[in-house]
Amino acid sequence: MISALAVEIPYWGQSIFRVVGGLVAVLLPAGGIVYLFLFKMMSFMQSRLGPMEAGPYGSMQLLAEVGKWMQKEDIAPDNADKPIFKIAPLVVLLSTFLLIVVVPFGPDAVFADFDTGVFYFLAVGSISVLGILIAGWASANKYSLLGGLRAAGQLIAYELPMVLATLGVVIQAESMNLNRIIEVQNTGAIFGFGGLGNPFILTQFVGFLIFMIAVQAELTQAPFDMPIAESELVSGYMTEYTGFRFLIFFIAEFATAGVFAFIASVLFLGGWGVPFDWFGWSNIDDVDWWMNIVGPVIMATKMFALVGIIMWVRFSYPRFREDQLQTFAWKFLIPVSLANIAVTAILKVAI
Amino acid sequence: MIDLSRSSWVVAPLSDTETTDADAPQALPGDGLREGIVDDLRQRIGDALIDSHIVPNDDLFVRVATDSWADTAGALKTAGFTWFSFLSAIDWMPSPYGKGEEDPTVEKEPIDMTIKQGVCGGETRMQVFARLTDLDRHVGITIKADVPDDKPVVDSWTGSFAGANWHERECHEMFGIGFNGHPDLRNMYLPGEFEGHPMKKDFPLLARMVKPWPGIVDVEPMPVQDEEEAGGDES
Amino acid sequence: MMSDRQQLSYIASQAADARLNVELETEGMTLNIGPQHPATHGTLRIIARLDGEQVIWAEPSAGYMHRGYEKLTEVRTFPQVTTLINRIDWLGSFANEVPFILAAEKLMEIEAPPRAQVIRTILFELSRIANVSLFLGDLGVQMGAITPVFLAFRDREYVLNLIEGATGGRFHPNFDRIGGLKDDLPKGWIDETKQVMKKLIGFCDEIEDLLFGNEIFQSRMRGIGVIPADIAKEYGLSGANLRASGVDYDLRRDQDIALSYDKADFKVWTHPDGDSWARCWIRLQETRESCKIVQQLIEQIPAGPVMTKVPRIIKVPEGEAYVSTENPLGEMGYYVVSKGDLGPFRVKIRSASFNNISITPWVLKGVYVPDIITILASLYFILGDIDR
Amino acid sequence: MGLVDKGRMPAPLTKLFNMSRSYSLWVYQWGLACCAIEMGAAFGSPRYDVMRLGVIPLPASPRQADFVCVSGTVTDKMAPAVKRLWEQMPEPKYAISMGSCANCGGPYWDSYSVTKGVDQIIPIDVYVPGCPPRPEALLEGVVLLQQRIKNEDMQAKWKGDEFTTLQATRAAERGELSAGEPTGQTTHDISTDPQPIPERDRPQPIVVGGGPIE
Repeated sequence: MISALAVEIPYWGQSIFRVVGGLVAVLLPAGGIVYLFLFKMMSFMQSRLGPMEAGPYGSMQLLAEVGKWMQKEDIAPDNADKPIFKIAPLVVLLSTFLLIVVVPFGPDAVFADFDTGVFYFLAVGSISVLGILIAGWASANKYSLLGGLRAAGQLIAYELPMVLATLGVVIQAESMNLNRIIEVQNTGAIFGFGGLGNPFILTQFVGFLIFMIAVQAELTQAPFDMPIAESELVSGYMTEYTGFRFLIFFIAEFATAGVFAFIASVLFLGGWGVPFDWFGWSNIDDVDWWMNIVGPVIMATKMFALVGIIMWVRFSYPRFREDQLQTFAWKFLIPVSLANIAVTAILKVAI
Repeated sequence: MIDLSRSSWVVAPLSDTETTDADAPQALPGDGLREGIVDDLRQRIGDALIDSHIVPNDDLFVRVATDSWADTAGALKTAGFTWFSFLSAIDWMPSPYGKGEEDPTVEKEPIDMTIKQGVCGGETRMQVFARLTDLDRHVGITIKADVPDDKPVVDSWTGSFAGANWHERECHEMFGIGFNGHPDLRNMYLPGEFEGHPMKKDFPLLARMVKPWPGIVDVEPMPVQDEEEAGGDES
Repeated sequence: MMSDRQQLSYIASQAADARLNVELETEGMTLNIGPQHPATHGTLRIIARLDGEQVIWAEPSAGYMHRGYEKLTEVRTFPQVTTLINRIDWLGSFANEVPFILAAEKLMEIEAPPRAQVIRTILFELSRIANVSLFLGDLGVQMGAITPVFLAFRDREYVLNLIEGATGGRFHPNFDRIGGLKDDLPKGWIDETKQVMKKLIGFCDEIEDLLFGNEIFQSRMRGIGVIPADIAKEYGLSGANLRASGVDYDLRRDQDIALSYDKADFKVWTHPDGDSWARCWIRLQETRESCKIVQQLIEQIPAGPVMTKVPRIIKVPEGEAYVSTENPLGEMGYYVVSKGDLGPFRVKIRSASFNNISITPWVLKGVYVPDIITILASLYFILGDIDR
Repeated sequence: MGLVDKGRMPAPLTKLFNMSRSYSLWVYQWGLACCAIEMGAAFGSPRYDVMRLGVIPLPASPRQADFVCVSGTVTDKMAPAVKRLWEQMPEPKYAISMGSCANCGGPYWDSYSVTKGVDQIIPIDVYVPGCPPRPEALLEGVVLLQQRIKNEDMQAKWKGDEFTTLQATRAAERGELSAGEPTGQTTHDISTDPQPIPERDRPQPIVVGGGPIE
């Protein structure tokens, strides 16, 4: 990646560049999502203004939030399991950073270009379940325990449809490498017309829907927010957390939303690329170097669009009951995603 | 596309008939109805029915003997009064503390402590009373019974009306009346360590003892004490 | 009569008790919801014994909002009592005063002039709309949907403006006097009411397709917390809870009372199922019905005085009277015993939510934890009404 | 353990921390009685929206709350629950007592089961009179609380002393310095003691629509 920018950066410069890049790629979208969607979009949906005092149009609200959460007293309940109680939020945030490693932002702008990128992010995605379960168990509070167990059941139940939905994409792109998937989408053509590329959202629409529903469940958001059901279990596994630990949970929740939106845009909307025909490229190697800079901007717009949908559903839907949620996943989503794979495979072989 | 009404994960789909149209409201109960009810009750519980008072076309009060308090409930339930309204008690002794609104400077005249029962009379200081309604004939009945002063215990209504459970718990903690046959006679409202029964007339309201009610000015006689007939001009 | 799930939970509770002392099994967990909990409207505490996610036995513990109304009414004069009692059901608070005033008027054998009766009925229905519209919005929050409550508050403000315009208080008006009303309606109030009623009917349609049309909402409400008619009668349920179990009983139509409901024709909605869905659905239809009642009555306000001849210091003659009306929460009645002096001798307040909630130990047996919140939301209680 | 309880904070940093604390107040829904509906109208309705002031009514557990608005009648049975929930809140916490029931028992002043005023249980920063107070009155209470937080002396707050503003402590120190050598004298001369803050300057709890506003 660095060599493409036609300037030689020593190795320690590269690692600093990667660390800063990683932080920006995770925290900036999280901050943007919290401000844009949680404060502003929710308020406008509810016909009110949202924070306006801190800075023009409440733009400094995030600074105020972080500043305040730093000053809060850090309470750990006495019969809680102290070390594990303190580690739990970091584990949840850890899985977000691990996910961003494999997301490509440009032909060379990717932290680690694995050949089995899809396999990697599906495996790493389930680390946050551990964090939530630890948080639920360690905070020695009945509500947290109930919330943690519900989260474990739900996240496992919804990882399966996500895996099967991505399987459809992998079959169609014949590769697990994310850059290759983007290349296939942008060079493909629909009935000969190459101007729009072949984003998998068109051919894999059922897979896209199942993936988005599974993402909604992975983030424990509204229709599936049984683990943090305010009206029943006070605030689920986050009940006992205060101060900057709660801030880490809060940021992790929205950062994961951003990262999953990145991945969804890579898999279904053609990631950082625009249809290659517009610039006369034929494959990934002859994409110009400036795409490494424009790529992240395109990815950001697609990500904000997808997160907009996720948050829109979050703020307007009531929540499932626990058993309905499980039956919806096992008895409905998984069979449909299996059918989707079968159809893709048959079409793959036939055409 | 998603067939949500399937019974597998939506609990069994129940009937979707919107409404049953209300038939014409029955004729409002006339006078004969309440006499009929009292006679019917007299047949069911015999001379336990001590006194009855009918407000024509309006209301019906009945007083029964204490020991047949529980089977009056059963009798009325079979007679059609299926809807349980409430159950509570009245302490007929006038409050020895007055209203706490008297002008402290003026010498207080003694309060007559004679116990005078209400509509259907009665001998004892405490009376337990309940109300049932017949939803089809749109008529309500209030049943009273004396509570013996020495041992304030009556039978419980939970046998025929499960709804009386909470009402009797509240009556127990407020008036100190025991209900034998009641499943668990704990305190309903007051915290466990609250001693005394607040609704008894001899339970003082301490705040009023310590600090008389600030609005005493209301009690003074008006500058021109108008007689009854000239009363309404300035209201 | 008990549904199969309730039998199952009964067997489960026996098993759970047996298991408590057997070390191998996981013993049941006692969950304490409240007294301060986002779902309970205020301070109701529910003690529930769970076996996993299923409730074996649940019992609400009331008393956290007990302010001792009946004792306080004994040391106050009649006008002071009306100020106090409109804080019992603090959402539709004008509706609390009306039965007490009617009971006092019945004892004094006087009747409010026709104009006062019509205005009283209109304000009664307005406070019902203000009460139940917040219920419809709050229903969403209990289920997890955040947005409907804002719509409810937004449209409820219009109704509060009307009540404040007429009475001066947003929702503790204290506008009733024995023998009539404090004073007359302000100018322009009538056509403003007409516009607001159109807006409120629009609000009902909006909530109907936002919430009631939502599949998740239906799947969480249908078939949950079924209460058969005879159990409802035995516990003394009233209002929409009773009508949801198929009992066609509405005090506004079935009782001869000094309010002018006979001037408006309205439909009494019932539903045969008796589950949480039926209760909420009936309240939605009743809100629309109330808007129509107000629209009809607003045309027929007769001219004339608003207050009859009443002596300056009111002494209610000796006697006892019980008057109850169809309050937003159910049937609310006052049993007033008067000994002919300034204040009442004893006032028994029959509040609707006390009976409505006394059925929860029966109905919560064998349900899941999230269903506790659904059933309590559909029974719709106000803490001041339970604890008095 | 917060960052600021040990050493002295330079003024601009305190200003920044105060500013951030006042603009991001997370409030815990603590509705008790009728004032809860007016609080709901203030916190959760589009007309008197409080989120535009930076007060976010999101948290469902006391652990994440900054300030709490006790709205409604506190009965004797509820008092221990109020106390426990107040202690569960992390440290820089504030309280608004809304409605005359919470301020002093209100219309139930003579009831046998009502606590006469919630300030017997928890320290209150702002009193909002009214029964129920209009949502605008509550918003004014929130704004006054924000003003109070903006010029608050963090150190005194962390040490748990009585609330003092930044200016008051600075004035006390100057008073101390100008009153000559430190007071560790053997013969304790009253005149060299730090002059107590004059009564007028001592910040009173704010009462909406009355009382001093610093």
